[in-house]
Amino acid sequence: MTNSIREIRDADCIFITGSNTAESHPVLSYEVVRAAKRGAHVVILDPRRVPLVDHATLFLQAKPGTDIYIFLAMMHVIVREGWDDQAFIAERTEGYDAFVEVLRPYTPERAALMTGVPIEQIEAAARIYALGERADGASLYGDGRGHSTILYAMGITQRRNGTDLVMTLANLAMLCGQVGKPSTGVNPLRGQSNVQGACDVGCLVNVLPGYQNVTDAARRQAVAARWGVEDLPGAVGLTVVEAMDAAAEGKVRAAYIMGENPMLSDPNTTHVEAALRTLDFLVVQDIFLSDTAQLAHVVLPAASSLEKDGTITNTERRVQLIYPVIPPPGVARPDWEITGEIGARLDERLGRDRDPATWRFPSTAAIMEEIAAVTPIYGGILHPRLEGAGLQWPCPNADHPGTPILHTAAFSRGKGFFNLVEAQDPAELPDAEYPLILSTGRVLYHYHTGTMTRRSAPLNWREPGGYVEINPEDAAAAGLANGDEVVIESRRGAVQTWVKVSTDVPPGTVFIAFHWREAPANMLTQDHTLDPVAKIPEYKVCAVRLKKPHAAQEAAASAAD
Amino acid sequence: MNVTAKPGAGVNAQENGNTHEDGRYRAVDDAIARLDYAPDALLEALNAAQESFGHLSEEALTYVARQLGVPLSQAYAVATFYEMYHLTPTGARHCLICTDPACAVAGAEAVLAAAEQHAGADGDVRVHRATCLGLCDQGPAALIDGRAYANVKADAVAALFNGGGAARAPAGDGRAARHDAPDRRARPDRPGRTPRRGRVHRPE
Amino acid sequence: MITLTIDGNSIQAAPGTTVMEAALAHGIDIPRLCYHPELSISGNCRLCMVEVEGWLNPTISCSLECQEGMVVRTQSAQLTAIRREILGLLLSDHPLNCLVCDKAGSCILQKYAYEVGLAGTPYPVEVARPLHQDDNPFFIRDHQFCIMCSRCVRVCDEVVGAHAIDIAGRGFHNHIATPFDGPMIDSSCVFCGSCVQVCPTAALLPASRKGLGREWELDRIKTICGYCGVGCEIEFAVKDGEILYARGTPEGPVNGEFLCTKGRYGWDFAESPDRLTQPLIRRDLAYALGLTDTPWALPETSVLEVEKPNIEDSFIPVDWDTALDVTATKLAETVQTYGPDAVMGLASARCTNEENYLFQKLMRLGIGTNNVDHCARL
Amino acid sequence: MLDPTDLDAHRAEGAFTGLNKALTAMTPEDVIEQIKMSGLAGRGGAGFPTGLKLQFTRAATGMPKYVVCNFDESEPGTFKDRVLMQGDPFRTIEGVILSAYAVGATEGFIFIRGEYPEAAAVVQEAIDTLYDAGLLGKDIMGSGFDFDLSIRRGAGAYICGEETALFEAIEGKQGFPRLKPPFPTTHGVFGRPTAISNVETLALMPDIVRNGGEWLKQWGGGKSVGIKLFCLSGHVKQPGVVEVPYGTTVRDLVERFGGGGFDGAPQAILMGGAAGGFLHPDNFDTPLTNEALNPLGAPIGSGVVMVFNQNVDLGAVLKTLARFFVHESCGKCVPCRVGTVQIAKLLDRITGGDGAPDDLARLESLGQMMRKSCLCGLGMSAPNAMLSTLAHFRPMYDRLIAGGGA
Repeated sequence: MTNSIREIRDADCIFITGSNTAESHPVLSYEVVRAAKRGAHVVILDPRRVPLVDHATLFLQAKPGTDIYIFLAMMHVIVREGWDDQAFIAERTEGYDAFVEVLRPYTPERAALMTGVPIEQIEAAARIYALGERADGASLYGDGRGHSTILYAMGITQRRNGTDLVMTLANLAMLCGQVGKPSTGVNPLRGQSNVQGACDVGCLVNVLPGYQNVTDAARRQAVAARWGVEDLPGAVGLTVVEAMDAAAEGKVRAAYIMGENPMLSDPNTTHVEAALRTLDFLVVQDIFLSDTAQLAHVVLPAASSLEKDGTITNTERRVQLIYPVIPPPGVARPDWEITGEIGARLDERLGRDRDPATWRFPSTAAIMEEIAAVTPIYGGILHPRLEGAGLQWPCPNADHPGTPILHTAAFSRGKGFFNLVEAQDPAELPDAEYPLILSTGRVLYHYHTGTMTRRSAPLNWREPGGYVEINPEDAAAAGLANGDEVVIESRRGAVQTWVKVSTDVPPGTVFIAFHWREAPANMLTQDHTLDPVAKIPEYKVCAVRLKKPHAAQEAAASAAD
Repeated sequence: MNVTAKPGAGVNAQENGNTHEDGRYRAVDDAIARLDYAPDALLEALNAAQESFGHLSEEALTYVARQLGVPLSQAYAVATFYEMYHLTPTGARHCLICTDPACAVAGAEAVLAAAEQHAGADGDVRVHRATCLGLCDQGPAALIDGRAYANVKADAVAALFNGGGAARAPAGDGRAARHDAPDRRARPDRPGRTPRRGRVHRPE
Repeated sequence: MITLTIDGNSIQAAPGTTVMEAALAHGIDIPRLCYHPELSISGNCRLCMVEVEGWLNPTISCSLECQEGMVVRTQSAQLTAIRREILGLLLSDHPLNCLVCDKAGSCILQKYAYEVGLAGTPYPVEVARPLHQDDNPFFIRDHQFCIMCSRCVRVCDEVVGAHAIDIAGRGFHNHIATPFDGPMIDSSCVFCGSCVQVCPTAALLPASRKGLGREWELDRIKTICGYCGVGCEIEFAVKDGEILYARGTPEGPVNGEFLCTKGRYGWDFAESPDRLTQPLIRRDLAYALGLTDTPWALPETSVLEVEKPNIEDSFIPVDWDTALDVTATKLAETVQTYGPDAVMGLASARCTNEENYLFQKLMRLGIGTNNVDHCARL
Repeated sequence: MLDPTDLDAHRAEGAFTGLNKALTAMTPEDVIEQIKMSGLAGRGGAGFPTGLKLQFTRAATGMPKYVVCNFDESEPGTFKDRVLMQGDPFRTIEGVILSAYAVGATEGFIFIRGEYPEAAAVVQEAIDTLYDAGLLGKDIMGSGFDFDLSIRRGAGAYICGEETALFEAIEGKQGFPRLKPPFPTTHGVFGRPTAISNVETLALMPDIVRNGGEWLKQWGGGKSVGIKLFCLSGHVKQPGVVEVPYGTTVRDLVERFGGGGFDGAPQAILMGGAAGGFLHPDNFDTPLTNEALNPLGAPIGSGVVMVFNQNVDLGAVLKTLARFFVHESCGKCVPCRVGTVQIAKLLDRITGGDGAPDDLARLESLGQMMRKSCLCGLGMSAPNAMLSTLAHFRPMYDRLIAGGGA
């Protein structure tokens, strides 16, 4: 997030797109509820009627995969009406003129046609966001324009044009000067407890810790020096989906998987299983025997987040200490001890006489000292400084108080650039053979692949099994009633689950959560078209059809005779 | 478009027209539409639902809450707060007997007992002890199916239920003038079945 | 800034601050049951009455805005008499079984009764709300302990936004109700337990703690939730190494005292019997390494078909050294035979920064490849 | 006798001439000035100066502004508003429009209790008639002033007579009174500035505006200016609504206008309704003014004068009143929710014969505590009747306790 979570309650307008906040980030949605109760405008753009719509003052229900037209049309209207922040544009951005040209054909009329959202709603959303209008009450900010904040999540990023969409939201914010001020900004809501931290410390194929490009020789060699070597591999690695393909083709022979369950979380599950089975060696380090671990040659028992110390970084870039609450079971160890042991023993086998201290650290605090040394944005982050409220990076040195709001004075590249983005349709649209759109996502009571939450008694009691949300019209057309069993088929595979008839999904769209190993949604999702830059699969849109399970079909057939 | 100036106008109020086939729902929809689907129409909608359904069934209450975009817990709470909403069937005829001091000293308890005894026999009548009905000058007073009756006699209760007007009071008796301000025009109300509203009379 | 005097102390307060907030900020404790810093002012318990010089009657301090030069007294004979009277009325509608009550020690009603020296009630006892609802594994609703302070209704509406409950009925026998007093699961409740968090008495208690420990016996350990990216601070109540229940605390930097259903109730996965406790080696590799004499092959059918995986079917337990040595050896062989880029690593968005850092250091420095990714994309 | 909703007949008698004068010849500030100068105070029972209320509402910054007519009239013994509204709805509605013009309100509500369906029908018919005649809605009487008025019906709750509980009901919620401050003049219905007045108060405004503020000053004085409707009921020969100037004595009201009590001299007179108090015969010559009656614990309130003759068991009446408050307490605040129940239990015990002397001390301290600490007027006034009998009818209690009950 460019801004901090506690600023949301003071926002005048909150624009939420591609995020079922109440179910994926519940405590953050409490901030939105507070803001709504104080009279803020809550504008929600989503194909589904997500629970937070109860508190929305404006709900734009666009067809799946068409939100890009809404954003471009909003910016078209903002420029047309002169609601853009000319002062901010002049002082802080570049590329405005070329950008305005690109917007010209994206009229609200066209957007209404493509998305099914009425024109006046699009124009209202544009005005309310640009000017930071309130539904009631007075703004806390007296600088001539209300403060609007954008919240988005996987609904934007898990798309074939995810990067374009994120850049478009950045353009929208820059256009209206709604960035770099309290209660503004473009705020991705990260899904996992430490997905932000994992990216920060370099668990990405193209960057070293602190988002320093692997292809930047100077930065790379600086890190290498700190690690006691000349240089480090400079070529961008294979992302998880690419690596699975490479494994299937025999290019990748071994895999070390820590705390992940790609069998359920990666797209095209059948392909993933085939790839994992071809590996010469697979080691999985986890707290349960997940589906992925069942295929592993070696399984290493790890301590859970309740059983170890260290730090994790939340979605507002706040690095916070975690503490052990209960002892780990059996001989399970914290992951850093296990990885450290593997590192030291690997060195021995590869004949490198390196100081084992490279891998065996006395404490997590010691590891953080090394992170601070190689990661500029974590430069001043040391455990003793994290007591109480933690620190929000960038925190370059030991005296720096952390950064609640990014881009207050300048953007990381100096002037903000208006990236030229054109609309793009989802990779796999419905057709005669697969007439419905499938969107996947989360439900409140479960988390990711359900490894933990489905083993929590109260959570499992509340949401024991999976289901597919189907609009009443589509259900009737398919002769399905609430609670029936149904088979959902896509070009990749088929999944059987129960029907939940709901008006939350629009006609033509069905929704499944991916927590259920007995109904793995990712059997259906496509992995052939990823976002070109981020390599993220298009989980939010693929084409499927509904069929009655064999048993029901035969019964129906025999009944007909 | 649902961005309205009136605070609290929820976006989720279904603005479907009065196409509901069941007439009872149409009455509720009319009440809600009259107040442009704003959540503050809850009491008016419940009044309409109470009148058209006879009582606030779970189904009626859920329908009103959904139409107004009001949490069902609030609709239920409001329905249990106010005396005149009934969550269980109230029978065709509905009777309130006031037992507050003025009516009490005029013998309301006897009237109540008689009415309850009659209701026991009739089955289709519900009798409730009520607080002051604003007919203290003509007690004991009763409100039967929305019509007020005054000077109700314990032995005349049965007549009341089958439409007998025996207990109705005479019409008002003429102008009411105020002490030396001739154009003061307080009037007793219309003649007819409503009881005498009491004379507003002035010293000469 | 406004200058006023509370109990003789000269206090500065910003305009709009209430006397209650100003007093609490300066360590002056005013008795209060329905007041909560994160919720709207209800003013229904009337305990927080204070005397203001020049005012005829005492008035509640939770909604009284500070005014310049105001002189406020929070303790006096009259105020103590009023508080005793109100607490006496509350205790006449409350079961006095502190001896066996789980909330004893942190029940605010108990605290104030002790402070004004009330052993019971001078009035005949009539408990207005007999309802006991134990219809879900998250929390128990025992209405007999309810003092109708409405904190739960306000938090559910103003913070969580679910508005699953409201005050039903009127007068003495009113009570906090789901629609038609139905089970919690049929209401709009999202089981976040914020109501349990703010309840001053035993009316709302976590189901997991029933009769397992008194408040003063529990260790309190704060950490950050392991689920979503909001990063809420949770305080676990632990007894003999076992978690009894979780709650929030006002100091939570992001979430304050509020949590969601996963954070407050989803911690019992850690005690599941399915937890991995031993390093394991797959039977076919173990056989190849001579660690077992029964041959074995990975079944063709998908692992997803396996209803409930049984560890012994596919693995044999080994000690740490064996497992780590095999792993290091196998990885080294792959690097030496096919080169570093033949290895891929998947780090975890649920492990710590230190663990992920060390993991990518192993891949880049130890193995020598940039094939390190994690589920940020998924 | 005029048909209550025959507009032409009423206009022939002078109806809406006040409004016409205001809209054509007076500014909103003028209207407020006249009302302030007239000394008009609230007739519902609270007695707040109406002129000030209009002035504060006009000065408030919130928009839009509202005017509300409080026709909840649920105080036991009160029926003046029903007589007024079913007899002459135009008079009060004219008062509502005048208030709206004075404060700059664009919308108004008449809140009618659920138990008055007939009155609601009459008022609705009057409103519809006025809309047709251009006296409501857009450009009233061609003056450019727009004002919409609609009825909101209650559903049976005495508490909704309290102005903020009434707002809660209009907003579709339970009738839980709000905290004051803020006051309705700045944060009323929908949190907007609202001028809310009783039916009788509004009904006096047309005459004040037409005749000028001085007109009301002909009668009464001090804090009791003008004329007041009294509701005579109980043991009086001619019960009904009587309008007399403030200052008339209680005895005068009962004997000259009520035809006197029957079955001997009255044992006590309940003044002000359940929230009022019992007047002892020694004080029957007290003038009907706030200044005179309040110290006796028998306030004018909504104008209830309920006469009880000698053979009435005052203990039983007190129990009825106590039960009334147990039934009508909204249950929001502790001292009232539980206090009313404990007062009723104590009275049951005393009248049942097993009362003890310190029960009286307990009643006194509980009653005084409720008057100081309850959130709204209901709780504060619930013990009044009981406290007035403790003060002025002590022998009755002593007899009950000594003699083992009634």
